[in-house]
Amino acid sequence: MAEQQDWNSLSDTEFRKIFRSWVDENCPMRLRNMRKQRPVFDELADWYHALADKGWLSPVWPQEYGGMGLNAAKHIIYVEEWARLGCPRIPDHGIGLVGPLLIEFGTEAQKAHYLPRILSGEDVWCQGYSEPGAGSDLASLRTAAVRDGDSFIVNGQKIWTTLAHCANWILLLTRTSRDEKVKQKGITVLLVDLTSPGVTVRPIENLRQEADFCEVFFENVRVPAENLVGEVDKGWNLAKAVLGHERIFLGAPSRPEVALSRLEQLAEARGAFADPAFVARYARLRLDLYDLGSAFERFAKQLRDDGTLGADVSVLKIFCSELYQKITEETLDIAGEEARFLDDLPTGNGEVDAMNLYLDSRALAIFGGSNEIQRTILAKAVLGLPS
Amino acid sequence: MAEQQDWNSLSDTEFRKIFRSWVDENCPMRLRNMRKQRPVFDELADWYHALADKGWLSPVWPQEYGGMGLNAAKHIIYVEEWARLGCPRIPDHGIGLVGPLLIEFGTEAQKAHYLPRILSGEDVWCQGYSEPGAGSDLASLRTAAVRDGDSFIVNGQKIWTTLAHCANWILLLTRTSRDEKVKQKGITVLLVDLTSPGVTVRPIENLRQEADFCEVFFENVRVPAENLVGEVDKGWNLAKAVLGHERIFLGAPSRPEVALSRLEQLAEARGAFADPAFVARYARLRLDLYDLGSAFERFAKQLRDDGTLGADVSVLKIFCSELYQKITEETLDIAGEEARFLDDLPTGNGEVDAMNLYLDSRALAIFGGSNEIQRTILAKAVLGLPS
Amino acid sequence: MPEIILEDPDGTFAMLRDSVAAFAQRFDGAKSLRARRGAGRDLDRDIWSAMAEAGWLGLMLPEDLGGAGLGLSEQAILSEALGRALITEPLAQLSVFSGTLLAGAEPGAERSRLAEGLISGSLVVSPVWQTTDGGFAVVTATADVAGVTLSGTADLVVAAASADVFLVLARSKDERVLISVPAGSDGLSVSERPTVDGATLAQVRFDGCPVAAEQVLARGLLGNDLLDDAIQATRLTLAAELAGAGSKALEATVDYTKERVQFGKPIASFQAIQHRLVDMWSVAEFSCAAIVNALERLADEPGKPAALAVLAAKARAGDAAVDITRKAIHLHGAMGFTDECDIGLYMKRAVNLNATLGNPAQLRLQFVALERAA
Amino acid sequence: MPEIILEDPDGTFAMLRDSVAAFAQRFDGAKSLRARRGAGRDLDRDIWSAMAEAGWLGLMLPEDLGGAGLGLSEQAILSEALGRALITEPLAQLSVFSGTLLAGAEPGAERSRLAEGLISGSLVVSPVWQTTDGGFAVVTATADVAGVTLSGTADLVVAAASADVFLVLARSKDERVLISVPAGSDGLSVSERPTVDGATLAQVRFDGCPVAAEQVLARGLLGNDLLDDAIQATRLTLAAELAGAGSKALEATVDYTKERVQFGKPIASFQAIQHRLVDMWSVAEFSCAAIVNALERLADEPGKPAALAVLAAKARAGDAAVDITRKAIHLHGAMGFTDECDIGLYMKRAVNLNATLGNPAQLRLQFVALERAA
Repeated sequence: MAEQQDWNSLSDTEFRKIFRSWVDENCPMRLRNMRKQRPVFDELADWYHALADKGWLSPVWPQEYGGMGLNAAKHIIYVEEWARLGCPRIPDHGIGLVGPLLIEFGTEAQKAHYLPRILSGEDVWCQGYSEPGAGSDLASLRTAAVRDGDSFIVNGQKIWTTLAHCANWILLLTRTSRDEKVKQKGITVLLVDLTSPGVTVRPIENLRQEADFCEVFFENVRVPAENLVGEVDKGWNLAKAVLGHERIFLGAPSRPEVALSRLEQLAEARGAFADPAFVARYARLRLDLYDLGSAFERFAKQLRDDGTLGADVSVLKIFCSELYQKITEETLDIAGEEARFLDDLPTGNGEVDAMNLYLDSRALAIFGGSNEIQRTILAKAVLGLPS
Repeated sequence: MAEQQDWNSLSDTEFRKIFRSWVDENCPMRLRNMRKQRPVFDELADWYHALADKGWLSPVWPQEYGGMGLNAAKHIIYVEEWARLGCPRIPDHGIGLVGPLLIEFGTEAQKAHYLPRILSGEDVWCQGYSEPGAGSDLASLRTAAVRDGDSFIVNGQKIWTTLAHCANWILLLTRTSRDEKVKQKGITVLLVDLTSPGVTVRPIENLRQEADFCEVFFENVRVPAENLVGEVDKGWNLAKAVLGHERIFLGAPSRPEVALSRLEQLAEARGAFADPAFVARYARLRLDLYDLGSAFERFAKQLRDDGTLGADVSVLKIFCSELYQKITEETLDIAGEEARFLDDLPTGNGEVDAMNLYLDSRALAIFGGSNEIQRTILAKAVLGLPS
Repeated sequence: MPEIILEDPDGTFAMLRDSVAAFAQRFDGAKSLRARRGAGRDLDRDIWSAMAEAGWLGLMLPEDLGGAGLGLSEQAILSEALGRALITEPLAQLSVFSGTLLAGAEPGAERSRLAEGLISGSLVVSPVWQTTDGGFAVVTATADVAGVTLSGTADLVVAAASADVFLVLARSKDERVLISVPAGSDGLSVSERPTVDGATLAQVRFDGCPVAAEQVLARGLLGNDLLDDAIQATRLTLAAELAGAGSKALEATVDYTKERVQFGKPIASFQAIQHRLVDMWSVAEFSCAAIVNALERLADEPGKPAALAVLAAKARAGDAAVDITRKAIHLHGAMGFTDECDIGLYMKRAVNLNATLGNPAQLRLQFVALERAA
Repeated sequence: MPEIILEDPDGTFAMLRDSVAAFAQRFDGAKSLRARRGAGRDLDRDIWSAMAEAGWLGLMLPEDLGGAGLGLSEQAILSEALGRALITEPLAQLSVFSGTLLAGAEPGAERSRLAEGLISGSLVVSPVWQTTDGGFAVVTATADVAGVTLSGTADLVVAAASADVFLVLARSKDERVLISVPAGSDGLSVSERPTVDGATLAQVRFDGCPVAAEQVLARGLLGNDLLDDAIQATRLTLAAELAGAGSKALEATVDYTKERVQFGKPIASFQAIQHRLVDMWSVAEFSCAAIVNALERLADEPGKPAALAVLAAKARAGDAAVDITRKAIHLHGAMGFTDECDIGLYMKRAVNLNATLGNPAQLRLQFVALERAA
């Protein structure tokens, strides 16, 4: 089925060109630059299957498992072009999280069973990490898994589970023993079928009144022991390991880039570029975005050269999320009285989803570890500040 | 000598008029709007004596001790008019600190001896609170006073002692016993003659290269026991008590007011008011200052009505010090390349001491309790946040 | 928590606050907002009637028109309390703005009818005068052999679908006139768009809409201060509502961060969170102080000093409420990003009110222009 | 601590950094600055000679003029290191700016003499071309029967009292010319004013100052890019120096806050302080990344992309250094407010360099104007 080629042996320019031209040709226009940050599987199914058929659905999986086997440098190009072409984010927990986890830590049987079903779209995965009492402090999670013969019995609750209502499997962090001293110990990774008896999924609407995350409740849910990944009580490092170099993409300039282009569009339409006060504020945002690009490249280069990243990469995510907010705030400011509208603003040259972006921009500073947590981590890891 | 009158019985308007007109007539023009925040005694002696002769040197001391006996409302007017007329800050530790302390806690002999000598200018006082290891955390001070017969022997070091090199007496916080649990216990207030053997004063230059504070070293300095104020080991509350309602003046708008008028002067001269980008930034600063006035009045009113203030008043000091910095930063920004100069900037209509104010504005956010400490105090005292 | 501090010798202000608190027991603000939003409506008529019964709609209307004859101080206290309780029916426009225009209109039967209806809640009287950029709409009254007709378009009209009467500021030759136009008149059309805080704003179009002589409520509005007075009173009302919303959002966030435990401690014990909360509290205090200053200037120094003070108060309260509610969302963590959590409704409400009748940047420029004008 | 990260296959950059570190052992930056300031001098000639011996003054001058023929990357690494070490002799103007002009001037004896002197440190060659607002000074070369003379005034001249030669950008009829004027020439006067970082800037006046033909180093400077190149190279040099100063100020503050104990703990353990330090580190990282980007654009995409990148780098590094050093002062507490503490010298240095050749606000506007130009 899939075209096999050693992509890493191409020059960056060649790869970029090949990748871009096929994606541009094949990604349906109706999916480009979507208002939704996270469309659900059904909206994207044909594009998903087209990618899978091409063998381009999984940028980093080795080719033997149906991926492209890209190294970090090529992966960055993949993500950059994806963003530049306005392609939608596809439900990516199976591809970005479960796949790499199983490839590194799964049994042969698990790999043989689950990986093809991710590529075929038969299984759509979500990620069961956060709990009501364990957000930034993930290690204090309490959803319990108790061994019972050849099964685990799971009881507890997850929250902020993205798109769980559109998924049929969940990668679940559970607690299998309690050691208050080292909370990270005693955590176990299970693969859980969401159609199992005892599972309840409740969508939660976000500020944009879209349900893109859920609560997931587990009441005496029986999970076969073969769904264990790695060893019992040793799931923490395993769950952390697969994050890998993907952290750099949390700080990629794509979101503020989109927001700035909307700001420019509205500013052109409303004549704001004739106002030096606006231009001065715009200039600051424009340069912030430009410099974010330079900083992103600084870490991308490190990744290319060393194949790895330090804790310091999260500076990108902090800067990026705060810039995204500043841009959407400025957009509302120049909208004047029109900032009162929920719906998109007409410009005579397409609409500007000012409020949609403003509300969306609240999320990035919170999710994936709040900016406060990130700063505290940087303080210790990079500056070596004492506790 | 001094004119005696019940000032508090006058209307605010009457009092303001009487006070203002005499001060405006008598404060020498060469002393108005001085570049130095804290001129030394010798520069001001004639004005000091004129005020003392008039009985207007000490706004809050009772009239029986040669003060004006103003209540809080009238005191605010005194300070406001003083600032509005650009009068210099006079060396005020004797008047503002030592006087009230002795009037409330001193012996009759102490009052009879020290108060007149403050009014006459014979004694110039400074305040020995901070130490190298005890700045924001004042209670951890270590300068030791040990009883020896009818004396105390003092050993230790003070720092940031304002104008100590121009003073002949110091109000000294000393440690007389050590109780690590409650550090505030075991602190004793002594009046110390700076000409005593064993005292060394070393001026420290500030960022403006002016010596307005000093280190003061005490090596086996003998202090007569009658120079004790209050009781041994019980000096902490006594030292705190005399701060009283004066805290409101740390947040009075006078400093940012002066700075904004300089910004306006430079902006007029350089044509910046024709630039809408400047006007937008200026407008923010102007409104901040305007609103600081409203907030100051909110606390002044409380002081007038209740005669007391809560911890929340320090919001003024935080806002005021940060605004002062923002204004002086904007002044440097519009100075363009001229921001490189240390000396004053010519405008064709007087000079603007842009760098002088910029450097001075660094101080207020640090001294008198850094803004971080103030915020932490507010968090507990006003919002009741947990430790 | 910060609030507008005014001397209250006869207890009027305390009474107003109590009455809003009692009202909020009957009509939960957040719940009502969600219900109205779900139904796509621009006004909750039940709540509106209850507000009329509480005596709030005619608070500032003179007694000879059936109002309570109270002043902006009472209005500010009321609106602050409504802001806290998230009672979001558009009182500022439908009572303060429309009421001020009616109070200043020429005496007559139509004016009396409208005032009475406004006060009793039986008539929703919606002002029509703006374009989407906040400026004056061009609605023109033209006379020909068939009579006078209105033509033109206005935007940002609140409660347009619920309105019984539109209070239209129109041009007639060289003057500006105030005209009462019943909903459903010929040639009148309304198209609504949703607002961020769960109501709507409408475009109202007049296409040869006939006007009878008795519908003209006032003439010569270019030469007098009526419109400025209405804008000023409404801005101060909005400022008070913003101050109330900001103060309540701060309170909710303090409560939440005291309860929310992470790393074994309430997050309110972390210094970075504490300082953020203190900054939120500071701007809330400054908002209230700015409003008190505006009320005092209006009482003591009408004219330019009062005009400056009102501009400052609306700018400060708007900036503060938007800033506080943004931070509040963030400090509520993932919970704050859900629609279920009321804090998001406060944020959205603050965004709308802040942008109404001038956002802070615009108001600050007006302040500076006015202050520096010779 | 953040630094400019460049591939260094042959170790040149490491060597440059080492040589600055060794230099700073001989000439302590802060001590030298205080000494020069105390003496009211504009240049420390001993240090200047030592910098010449180190080979730094002719770093970018072509080898045929006796220079090292290196590029802006080497200059950036050098200037970053000098910024860290607070070695504040005006290399950017006297070596990079003057050197670029000389390298682009027409070949000739005077040019060779000046280049040689500049590189050896025996001649201080100070550029003269600006007014106090940063624009072009009006210095006019006029020919009459008695010969060519210069008249006019320029400002912001560094090392004017120490200068042996002024490199004057003058107008001659419709063209711009570069003229070498020896210090002490007839009709030449210099008046100095102190700078915030302990040197001086001078006004230089020409009042019929005679010019011989061989003093004219270049003509037709309106039509070519020489001056733009000089400004661009100098801006990047200043950016690197700012990045070095900012990074060092951050390091000093991290060290200080780790040592300084209050309430029984090092103040670096307080979360509010930690987050502030992290923000300082972030902008320092961004400065270095912006400079690397500019160096890459200059190498790969000269012209507009490079011009944009240099503007961005100077703006970012200036903003960052000023911001870092302000916060550094604050975090040093009362100590930071003393002249004894070196941190204040870093702050003052950052203020000067940030304002030199365009402050961030001005550079950002230039960036946007250039980017949006068709």
